[in-house]
Amino acid sequence: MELVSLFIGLTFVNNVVLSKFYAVCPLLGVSKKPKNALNMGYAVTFVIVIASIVTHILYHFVLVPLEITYLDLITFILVIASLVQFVEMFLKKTSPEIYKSMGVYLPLITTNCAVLGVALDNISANYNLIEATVAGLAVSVGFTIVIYLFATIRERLEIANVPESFKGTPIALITAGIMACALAGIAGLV
Amino acid sequence: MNLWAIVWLALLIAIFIGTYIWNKKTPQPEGCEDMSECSGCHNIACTHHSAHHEEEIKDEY
Amino acid sequence: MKKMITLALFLAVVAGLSGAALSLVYSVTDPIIQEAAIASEKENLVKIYPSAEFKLLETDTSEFPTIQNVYEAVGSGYVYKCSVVGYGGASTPIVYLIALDNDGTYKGFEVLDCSGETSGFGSKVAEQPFKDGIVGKNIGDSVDTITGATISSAAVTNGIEEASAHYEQNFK
Amino acid sequence: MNKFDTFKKGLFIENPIFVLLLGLCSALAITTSLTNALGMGMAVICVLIMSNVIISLLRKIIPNEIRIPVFIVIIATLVKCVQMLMNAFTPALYESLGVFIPLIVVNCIILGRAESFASKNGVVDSLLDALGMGLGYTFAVLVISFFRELIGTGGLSLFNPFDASQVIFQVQLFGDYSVSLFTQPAGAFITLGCILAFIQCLKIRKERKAKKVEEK
Repeated sequence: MELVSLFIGLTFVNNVVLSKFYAVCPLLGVSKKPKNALNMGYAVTFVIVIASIVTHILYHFVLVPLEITYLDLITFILVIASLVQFVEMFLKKTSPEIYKSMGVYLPLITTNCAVLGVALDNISANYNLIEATVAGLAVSVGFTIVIYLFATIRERLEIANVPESFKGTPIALITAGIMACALAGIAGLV
Repeated sequence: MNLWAIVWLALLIAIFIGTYIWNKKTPQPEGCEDMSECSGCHNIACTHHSAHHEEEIKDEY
Repeated sequence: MKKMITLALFLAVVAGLSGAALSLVYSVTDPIIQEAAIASEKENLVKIYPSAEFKLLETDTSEFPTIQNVYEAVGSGYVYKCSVVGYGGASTPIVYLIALDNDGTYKGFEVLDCSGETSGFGSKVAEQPFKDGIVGKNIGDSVDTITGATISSAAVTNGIEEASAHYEQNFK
Repeated sequence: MNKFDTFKKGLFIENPIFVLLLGLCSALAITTSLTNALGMGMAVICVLIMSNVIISLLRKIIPNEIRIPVFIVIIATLVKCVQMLMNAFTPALYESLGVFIPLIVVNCIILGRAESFASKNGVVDSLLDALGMGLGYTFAVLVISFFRELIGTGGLSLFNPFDASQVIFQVQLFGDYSVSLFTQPAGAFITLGCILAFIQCLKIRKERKAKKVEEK
């Protein structure tokens, strides 16, 4: 039961983008068309779930026994970066059409704060392996939902008559702020 | 000075550089060259960033 | 082939340098961080082991969610800092220290924060009668709950059981 | 490009947050109070200067293909060192910044400056560029947290990042009219949005004036 509350907690209540600010750069930079945003969501989901499993295992079975836990940051960033490179190479080789839709966003994920943020949070909240995977999944589902909604809103913003100086990023930030207000409303859920 | 630290780091960096080069070597599938949609952001690490294109052209000549 | 050798060589140099830098800074800063971590808990730990010197252990407690950190009183025993969800809900957990001695008894029990509990009932976990029901017992014995505050005291006893399970697993 | 130009560029013309829109994740998250902003700014400046200097020193030695991986390793090492030092010497600040110190690694500013500037220029230029960018980041973060703290809590307070007890200045203006939304995440988005809009408005007005001058 508390896995479900963990899932709801991370997907909606403290959503990774709107209340922990983990992945604001991709939110503003890339989400113009909803279909692309969804593809990016899948790519990020795939990488975050694998990354949170691998980082959890490495931390508890390599870093703690060898007492080199001060290498946690560099291990995580290298694992995530090599995972991204591997997934991109794997997609290039096996399925070009998935690469065509998702491939654009894979290199972006290396500098995506959400992936590293989740890995570090799993360790600091000392989840066990199942909770870490559920947390990874919850964060990425939350990320995908927010980025998809954001893309649909931004599509309409293009045709709305926004004041001259608010065009582009400022209005996107204001919309994200209003979305964050809406999300803060359900803070007491968990 | 923990020796394991250096061994573990060397292993990790080797894996990362290995996959990085391996990924650079695999050619793009045919219909995917024009990743034009991602032009706006200044994220240097993203291999679609302009910095990487010049470098590719330099490598070829 | 020559390219591979230069890459491998360069890689070894980078790994060596960054590993050396990191372990150097770690060896400089770790004692200070340990000292600071202990200092914040020191005045409570001293109540249980007045004369002991304490160390914050870095052990894998992901199987035991209530254990926050584990202190070792060098030579005499181990002190677990646990945080359990009592009657007051998850936002105000009950935080307490439970000390397990090397000779297999509960050496001490200090409640650090039970502000979330209803005063007069849940807050009884911090009073002397409940504490006497714990200190001196052998590890693993059942601790009886307080009438009228079963949720809070059951949560505390559950945390104590997890601490003793961790103790048996790692330090027995 | 004389030396002062590279320094000045980082501050205003190419301000990392307001113009290049880099490193927004940390900028929005830690700007709840001036002390956090100052502390984070100092951390970013330290990492940026060290990484730019080291990378520009090594730029001729690093083989070209593995440029980015080596940069990531260098920056991760530096950030972990800074994190450990902060944890040891400025514990209060370390607690309040929390997970966002390790996240400096993925902060696009550092890798961006390393790749686009430090790997192509000399040590002194890179140092100046790092200083300019770092100060630009700190300036931007301080501005955001100034507004957020003023509107959010109705007062301004700055503590010495090195020991939290020592108050540099504390002023309470309109305590009971504060809009607490601005200390919450939603306020961060809105504040940054308005600041960017203000800058864009200035730019548009300048262009319009320039166009008018051409017509005359």
